[in-house]
Amino acid sequence: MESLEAILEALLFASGCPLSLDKIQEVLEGVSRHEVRKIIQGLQCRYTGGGIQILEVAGGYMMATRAELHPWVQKLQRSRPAKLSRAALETLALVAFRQPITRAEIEEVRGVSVDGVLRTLFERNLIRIVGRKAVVGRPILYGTTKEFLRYFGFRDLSELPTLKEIEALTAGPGQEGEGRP
Amino acid sequence: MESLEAILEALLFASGCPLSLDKIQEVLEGVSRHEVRKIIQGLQCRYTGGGIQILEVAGGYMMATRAELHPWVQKLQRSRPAKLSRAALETLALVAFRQPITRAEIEEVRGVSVDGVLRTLFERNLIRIVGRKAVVGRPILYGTTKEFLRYFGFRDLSELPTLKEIEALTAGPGQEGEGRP
Amino acid sequence: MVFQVKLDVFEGPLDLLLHLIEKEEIDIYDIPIARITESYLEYMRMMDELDLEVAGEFLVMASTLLYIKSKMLLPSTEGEGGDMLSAEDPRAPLVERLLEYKKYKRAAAFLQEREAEQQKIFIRDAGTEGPSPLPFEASLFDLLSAFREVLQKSSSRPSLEVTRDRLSLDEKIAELANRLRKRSPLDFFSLFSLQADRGELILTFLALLELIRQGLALVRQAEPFGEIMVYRKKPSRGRIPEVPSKV
Repeated sequence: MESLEAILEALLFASGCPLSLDKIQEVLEGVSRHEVRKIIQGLQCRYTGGGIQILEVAGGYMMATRAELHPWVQKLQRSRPAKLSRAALETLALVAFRQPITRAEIEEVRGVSVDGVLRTLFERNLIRIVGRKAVVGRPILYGTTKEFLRYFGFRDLSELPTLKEIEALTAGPGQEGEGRP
Repeated sequence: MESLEAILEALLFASGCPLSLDKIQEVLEGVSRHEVRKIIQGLQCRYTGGGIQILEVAGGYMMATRAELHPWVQKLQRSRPAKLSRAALETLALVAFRQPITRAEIEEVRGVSVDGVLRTLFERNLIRIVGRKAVVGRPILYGTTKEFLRYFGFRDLSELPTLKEIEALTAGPGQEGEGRP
Repeated sequence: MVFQVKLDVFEGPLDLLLHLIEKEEIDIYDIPIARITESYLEYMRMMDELDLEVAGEFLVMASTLLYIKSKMLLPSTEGEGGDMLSAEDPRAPLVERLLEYKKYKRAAAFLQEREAEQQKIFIRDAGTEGPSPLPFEASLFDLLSAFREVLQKSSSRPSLEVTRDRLSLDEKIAELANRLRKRSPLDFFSLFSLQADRGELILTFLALLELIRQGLALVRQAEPFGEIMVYRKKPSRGRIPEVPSKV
């Protein structure tokens, strides 16, 4: 038999939101509220001085990092290479598959202004200016960078899957094509 | 000044995915890998017997509940991601043990089309495109992802047993001995 | 012969063949091809009767089996007598395929065990929002530089003499709040109509700053220099709206 303290610790850890006493009792079946409280106090004691605390908040109990450690936790979250937004990815996809391409051409497909997105892609060194188009206004032509290949793990541009290949992998009626025959 | 152990504990708790040594060093600035490892060992010790464990997986460290407690934690959590179908597992096994591999090569061994299955594996982020094969048609080559390592609890690809080792592990009595290559 | 009704457990013709070989305790290196072909075909008839769609791969294998069977029936054409070298055995390629497939079938079973084991451990439930990185609030600097862009873009256009009455700041604030109520978040740039004149643009910008100051709007970007999104913020009840320190 596992110790109630260990179970409660696992529950508090795994739960994404505050755990109410009711919920805890539901999971632990037949343990009194008083007992649950006592175990949690024990856990709180054990965690004192560490990086994690067990808080009593509105709806119940919750594990959280200690407030004083906020600078480090924040650093971790910030340093995480922010994922590209959907808008950025869509724009990048257009640049990648139709390069060289002008801003106007991108906007024509996406139907929205892509100024901000292009800037993001620039800052992250995923696109570059490859020239100017020989039309009125000589608009700037964009293409992808070496960093783009690195970011997505391609050796060179010819390794990019074609739009067709991507479609085959991502679109489709969503059926698994299994359960045969 | 907060103790490094407390900070590391908070980081492990806050991170939703395995934390690499590099990342930890980046946040903790100026702490050696050796030291980080030592602190983590200390934490692992402290957590022994409790409801939480610190695992080394997919190239980093991760906090998770102890497996023995799953009956309780399960009650709490929303539905887990569906287990992989046999078709998906067979296909994934080919990708994992023969990577990089093309779709045609997978189909040759499995004897069935794997289009739908590849899509499923893609959607679950278990496989990725790693390049193209230098043969006619330059077909796409597939490999496994970090998520694959995490999903199956491997530290890195070198932890995967060889096919021979698996055979030795599972070849039950009365099975035909496969002496041939 | 008793059939398992769960026909869909077979992942393909090779899987079915392996099943038959194991069930009938056949030596994989010496497959009685006539017998196994018969079992296989019987299985296919079953599928047909059950109205299961028989995938093309199963038919291909059936014809392969029949081909091997016919080859085996022929007296050795090369005049080698009955003693066949295994390399010339018409069954050899099939056996090779079966063995190869079996390896990965085992590997799949191994992965399945690992999966079951791993599903017993739980990592922290990051909450309902999913793992999307917390967008951090955009600084005033970000706002200003974005606004500068808006101005630059508008000044590059021939300025239209718009005679329509300009809204007051209060009206502009109300209008903006209304837009956010309808849809949130809004792209920062979408707030500004490039047809508007400079005064109008500035007014819009001031209105946005005022909403932020009042705690009714929140400006965030998902990453440094990322797109700036304007979120609607519900007024916190019973609390004095905080003035964002950044503004």
